[in-house]
Amino acid sequence: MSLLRLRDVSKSFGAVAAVRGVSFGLDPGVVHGLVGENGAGKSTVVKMLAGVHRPDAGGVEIEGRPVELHRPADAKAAGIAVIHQEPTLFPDLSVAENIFMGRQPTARLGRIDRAAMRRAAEELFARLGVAVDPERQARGLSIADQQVVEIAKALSLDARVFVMDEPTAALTGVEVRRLFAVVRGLCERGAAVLFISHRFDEVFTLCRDLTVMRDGAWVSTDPVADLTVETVVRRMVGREVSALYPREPGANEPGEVVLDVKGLSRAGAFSDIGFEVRAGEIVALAGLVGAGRSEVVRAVFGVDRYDRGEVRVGGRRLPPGSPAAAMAAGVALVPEDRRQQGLVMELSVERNATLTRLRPLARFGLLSGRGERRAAAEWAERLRVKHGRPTDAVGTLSGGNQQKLVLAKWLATSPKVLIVDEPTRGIDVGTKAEVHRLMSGLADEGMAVVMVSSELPEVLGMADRVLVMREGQLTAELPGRRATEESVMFAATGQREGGA
Amino acid sequence: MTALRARRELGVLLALALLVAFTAADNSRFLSSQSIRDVLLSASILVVLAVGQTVVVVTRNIDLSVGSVLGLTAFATGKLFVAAPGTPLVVAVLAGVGLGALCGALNGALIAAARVPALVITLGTLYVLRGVDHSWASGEQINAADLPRSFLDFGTATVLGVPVLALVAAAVLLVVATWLGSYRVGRELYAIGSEPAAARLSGIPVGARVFLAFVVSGALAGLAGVLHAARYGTVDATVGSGMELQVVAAVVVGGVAIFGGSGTAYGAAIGALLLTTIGSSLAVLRVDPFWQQAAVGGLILAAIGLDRALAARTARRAAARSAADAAAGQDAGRRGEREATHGS
Amino acid sequence: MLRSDRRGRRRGGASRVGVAAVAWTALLATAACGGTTRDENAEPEDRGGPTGEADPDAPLRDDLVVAFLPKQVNNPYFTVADGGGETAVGEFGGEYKESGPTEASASSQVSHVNTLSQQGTDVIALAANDPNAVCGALDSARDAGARVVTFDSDTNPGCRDLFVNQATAEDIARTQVELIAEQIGGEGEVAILSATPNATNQNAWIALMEEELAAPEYADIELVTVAYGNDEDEKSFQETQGLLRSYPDLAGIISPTTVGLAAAARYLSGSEFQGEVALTGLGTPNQMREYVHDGTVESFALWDPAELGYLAAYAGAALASGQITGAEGETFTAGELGDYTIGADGVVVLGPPTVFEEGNVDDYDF
Amino acid sequence: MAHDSLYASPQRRPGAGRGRRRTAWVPRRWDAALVSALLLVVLGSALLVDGFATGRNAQFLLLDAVAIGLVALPMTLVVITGEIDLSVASTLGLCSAVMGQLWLSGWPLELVVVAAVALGAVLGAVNGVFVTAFGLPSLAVTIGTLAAYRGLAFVVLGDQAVADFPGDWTSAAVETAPGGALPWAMVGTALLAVAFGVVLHATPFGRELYAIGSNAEAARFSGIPVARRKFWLFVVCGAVSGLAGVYWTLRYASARADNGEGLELAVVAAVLLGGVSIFGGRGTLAGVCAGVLLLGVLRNALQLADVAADTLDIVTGSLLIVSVVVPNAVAMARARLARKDRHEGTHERKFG
Repeated sequence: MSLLRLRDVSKSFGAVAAVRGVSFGLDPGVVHGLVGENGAGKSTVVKMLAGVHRPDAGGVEIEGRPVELHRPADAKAAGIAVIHQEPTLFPDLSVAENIFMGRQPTARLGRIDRAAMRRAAEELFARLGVAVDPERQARGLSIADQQVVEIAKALSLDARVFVMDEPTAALTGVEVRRLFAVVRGLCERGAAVLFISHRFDEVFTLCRDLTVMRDGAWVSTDPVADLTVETVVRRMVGREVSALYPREPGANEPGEVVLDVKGLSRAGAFSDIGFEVRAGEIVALAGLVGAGRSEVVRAVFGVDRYDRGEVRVGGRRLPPGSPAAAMAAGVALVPEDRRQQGLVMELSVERNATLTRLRPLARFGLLSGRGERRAAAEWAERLRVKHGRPTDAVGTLSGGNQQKLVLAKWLATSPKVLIVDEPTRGIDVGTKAEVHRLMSGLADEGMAVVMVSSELPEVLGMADRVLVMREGQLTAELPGRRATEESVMFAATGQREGGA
Repeated sequence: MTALRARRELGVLLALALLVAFTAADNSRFLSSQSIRDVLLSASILVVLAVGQTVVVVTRNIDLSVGSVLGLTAFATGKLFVAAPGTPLVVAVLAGVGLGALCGALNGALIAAARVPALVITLGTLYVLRGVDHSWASGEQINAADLPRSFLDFGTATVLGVPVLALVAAAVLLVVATWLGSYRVGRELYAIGSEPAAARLSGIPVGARVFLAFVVSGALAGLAGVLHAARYGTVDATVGSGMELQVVAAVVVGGVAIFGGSGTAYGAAIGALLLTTIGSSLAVLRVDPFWQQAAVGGLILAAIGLDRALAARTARRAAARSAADAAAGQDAGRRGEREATHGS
Repeated sequence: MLRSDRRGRRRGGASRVGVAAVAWTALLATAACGGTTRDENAEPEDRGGPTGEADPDAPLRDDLVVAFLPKQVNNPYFTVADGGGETAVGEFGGEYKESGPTEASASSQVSHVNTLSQQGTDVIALAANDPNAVCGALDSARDAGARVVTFDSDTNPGCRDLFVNQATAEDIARTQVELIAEQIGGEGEVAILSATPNATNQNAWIALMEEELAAPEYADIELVTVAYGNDEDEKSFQETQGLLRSYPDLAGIISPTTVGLAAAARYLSGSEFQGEVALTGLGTPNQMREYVHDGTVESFALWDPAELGYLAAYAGAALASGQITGAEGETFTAGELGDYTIGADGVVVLGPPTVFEEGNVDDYDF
Repeated sequence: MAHDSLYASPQRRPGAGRGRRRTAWVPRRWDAALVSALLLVVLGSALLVDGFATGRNAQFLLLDAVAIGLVALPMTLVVITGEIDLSVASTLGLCSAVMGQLWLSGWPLELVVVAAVALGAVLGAVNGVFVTAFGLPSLAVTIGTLAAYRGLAFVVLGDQAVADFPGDWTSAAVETAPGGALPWAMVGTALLAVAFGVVLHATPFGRELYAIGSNAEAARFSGIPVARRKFWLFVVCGAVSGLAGVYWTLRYASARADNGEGLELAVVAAVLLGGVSIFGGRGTLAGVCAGVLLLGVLRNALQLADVAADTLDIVTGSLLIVSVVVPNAVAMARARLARKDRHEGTHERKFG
């Protein structure tokens, strides 16, 4: 019998049906994968299990008995623990307090017994086989450690169902392996785990069963052993996805050097980074998460400062720390975090689209609503951004369309150098392909493109040249044709072995 | 982290000690028992208010209405004694605290239930409660002669040389600081201020707790109102005007983060004591009293600047630590597991 | 971090606002003639002074609207004074009203003067927070037909018709100096605890007290400092503490303000200095009764604020009825208080202050 | 959702986007509602309150609104970027005190005025440096400078009041345009308001302020120099406060250290009543102007109707509370209604 079963749950927001009649069950001791494009309804399912949203119809059963999850506290009481992609800890409190908030062991007169709390936390970490100091402040913990704290918290609650919402999105390889070990340990103790990920390799490595969702509806639940990546992708998208990567690396004859970075260093982040990017070329910056790739491109764009080195665009040196100057020289940066850095979620679609070129749009220093709308509509159309009214808040768009809007807002500045940081993270397969086609086309038109990506297939499929970083250093430069997963991984990790 | 916070409070304490030492060096009477009694007396009301404000500020809220609440309860206490001269002290105190709690509940209900910003709401109730106070008093002043001797004695009496008001303030401080530091509900207040979304997700009844924080702040402002009436004996509708900024200043100087989540009631109390002492010592040092306010302003800026510097140092250390961790991890690790099966 | 922008391309927005602000300032600046300095403008405009003819036999009108505008409403002293005014208005059958700000700041009375003038008030009886700030509004009210009587604190003489002085400054200063000299036995350090630093009447009294103390018979008395309690109970209390701490040999304190005197008395009565440090000044019997009885205060002085308001109301009514114009030498009758003569600068003096002590303090209720 | 974040910078508010989106319709509607409320109150007062509907009264009313109106303009911009400046009234006081002191020492008045405004800008720059360069919360910084600037004002001028400003200047401060109702000072303020309105609503600079207030990080990634924009806003706020100090001094013909005490709360109340979100990113200048005038008209009408001053405090405070509670309550009710509609809709589908 399933430990937890969703029966026909549905949930709508306004006119949008986010989840329609979804049913599946989680068995004890089993990792159950859940995949689907963005907007397929995975997050809504998670939130219903967390007690954040109440299903409009249908219900949740634990060991065959229906449970009402009205509040997060109800989920907790039912033994369901949710570990979010970005854990939500209390940064000012100690790790031990984070684990036991609201359930701190008490001594006489209801006073909190800090020593007992510390011991209990140490015990939990010992069970998980990790070393975290329970007394330290949660602020400054790595994301991986934060997840461990969340898992410890769930363990202390005697949770039997663990829901993990894209836990690996921000983890390094080592951290992913540690997490997998912890998850397997949980299953050995009889827990049921719902594991949500965009990364098929992880799903196929870790999970026994796999549920696919599309457009808010359940599509299939099968043992992983019976599935291939292609079948899963087909079920997710609902159609055949042909060529994922439209580009033939090295097909274009690169033009002049547009972006020239020399000796760029910032203490604690990266040192002595130098590379050139030519017109019509896509250069990928590969490496592990935390290798300093995003930091380098942010410094190039001027959002962050650097200690030494120089950045030249078209031969002219950029003043450090001035995104405005970088934009004036024709540099655009599509940042890593769409929601926090790419868009102003409260502003409308058109306001976001024109945010990067308000001054060129203004006549005699004044903006006219009509001109702005026209400019916004033009680019939204060119990139086929699907949106309602242009005055709708950008938060109403799907992830993929948001990403297209970020691209639109930057392409509208007619950049000479386009830097994209994780251009396809967290967007669905269909939009991914569109973004890849777009980037390829831009390079064909002579734009110099720098792409930071953690997805090796994307790097190998798109880049004319691959620069690999490790621990803040540039460790290799590989021509796109010659680069293989092996060679990139070697440069990124400094080790020869490739398989597990 | 605990050590760091403790250091922060030690810093304020050190500043206080320096100030006292400097003033005493100039005029030894500053350390006379009468003089210390005076400072303690003057500080005790501000301490009670600052402790109450701490409870609200750690939840990432603010209560600007405390000055008006204090004024209203001080006047109500006076009226109570005028109406019923034989009212026992305890009843008067309870009535004041109750009225204050009611005002706090009004703030808390608006903020927690209607989900609107505390700054705006308490700025609104600052006006409203002051207006109510004014129209209730309408020119009436309660004089020492209207108040029973026993009540006035409560304001000036000492036990073993320590003013009773200071003892009351110390008791309030001890109770609230212990509650905030060592009880579940208290810690939940910090959790709410530290990360409200996480607090909600982890099942803390955020609305109820914020409501409670405002009730506590209101109740303590009510208590402060009673103490004010006892101490000064003269009460009219202007009592406590403008006090809110002084209270917020004391809290900030005492190291309670204005964005919630950290700081202790002890710190706030020391902050209040420091602000009061500055006032007295400038008077003793015969510094032009006009400099006093400017000095308080400078102190606030110095305090928040110091907090920022300390926070920056913690962040740097944390970054250095996690960088070291990462380096250690990467040397030993590889990413094979993920990449091997990628895109197969 | 502030970033320097060497390109200069996106500069502009903020500085445009700045330019607009400066431009407006410049406009304001050039609105008047160029290069105005203080020396050229030494003579303040004086448009006051009595006008028209007085008819001493004119009856008091019974349709007058008389408004009292205290420094601050809900201030007990002014509540009593305004109450006296209400009594007087009741006697001659006019309409009485009280209006005023809740905080005693210089500018806050202006809108009340404007409103009263807009309402067609016949007499405005005003205790000014600042001698100049209300002048413009008063001029405009007088243009609109109101007669203005100041009491307690005067404005510039040019802005009002009459000032009803509670007691001449000389009387007040002399009385207080006499009282303190008597209480400290004619020698020692004394300090003054005043109200706000720019209270007109306080400063006038202090200046006269300093003069008085310079006389040979007070040669052994030294005025060491003037402290300001801002007419706030709490501040006055603390200032008293500060005085005693800073001046260990202090023999006496004069507080020519009711709030200050009560606060100082309360501090002394609860401290080791009770009976050691003499205290006198201006205070109300109700506030001070307790401290007279417990020995903290031997004696203090004050006029009766109710009489002050009463006189101000009658003076205003006499003006509005045409009995007087405000010129020196004119006389009028103020109900029970009897006849008054207008002195120089349009000042009417209520009379010398009353001294309250153990023997008589219980006879008064205000 | 709002209460857990009060003055946090936007990125510290997880989930805020959802709450905001739900009430996104409010700002447009709020300023319109406020303008209609203003018209209603004016109309009602004209009909019911004796002496309200006269040119002279309009003059008085508008003169009283000038100082708050002036300071509210830059304050609106500051609050829209998610910051606050509580030191404005102290800046006004310090500029007034310095103005008095300079005049005493024989400076020509033209120069004194320019110096006062420049001083305001410098004081604003000090706030700006603390907030942008040191990254300190503006609420705490400006509470500090609130005390510090007022203290300095007393240090500069002490207990004196400087009152002998030339009569043509002081009367110019209250003089009206032909017709008698509209003071020139209000004309100037209105022109400045139009300038601020254009800057806020129709220039790239204004757009950037909204972006900064909604999400400072995204604004930075869009090439907007966030710190510099905020710094200059504080400078402008200081300069306009200095200008308000000049006006105050001339209008009351009295340079004093305590001029404008407590004005900061009145200004903040007017701005918030005007529909500007304390979190930043939302609000219009028209709403703020309506808020300033509404408070001014109410004060005047209540005074004329012989309603005691304390009632005005109650009205001001209640309006402020209403200004945040009502839009929220309406939004919540709407959301509930929408849910109900949908349920009914599904029923219909089911049974239809």
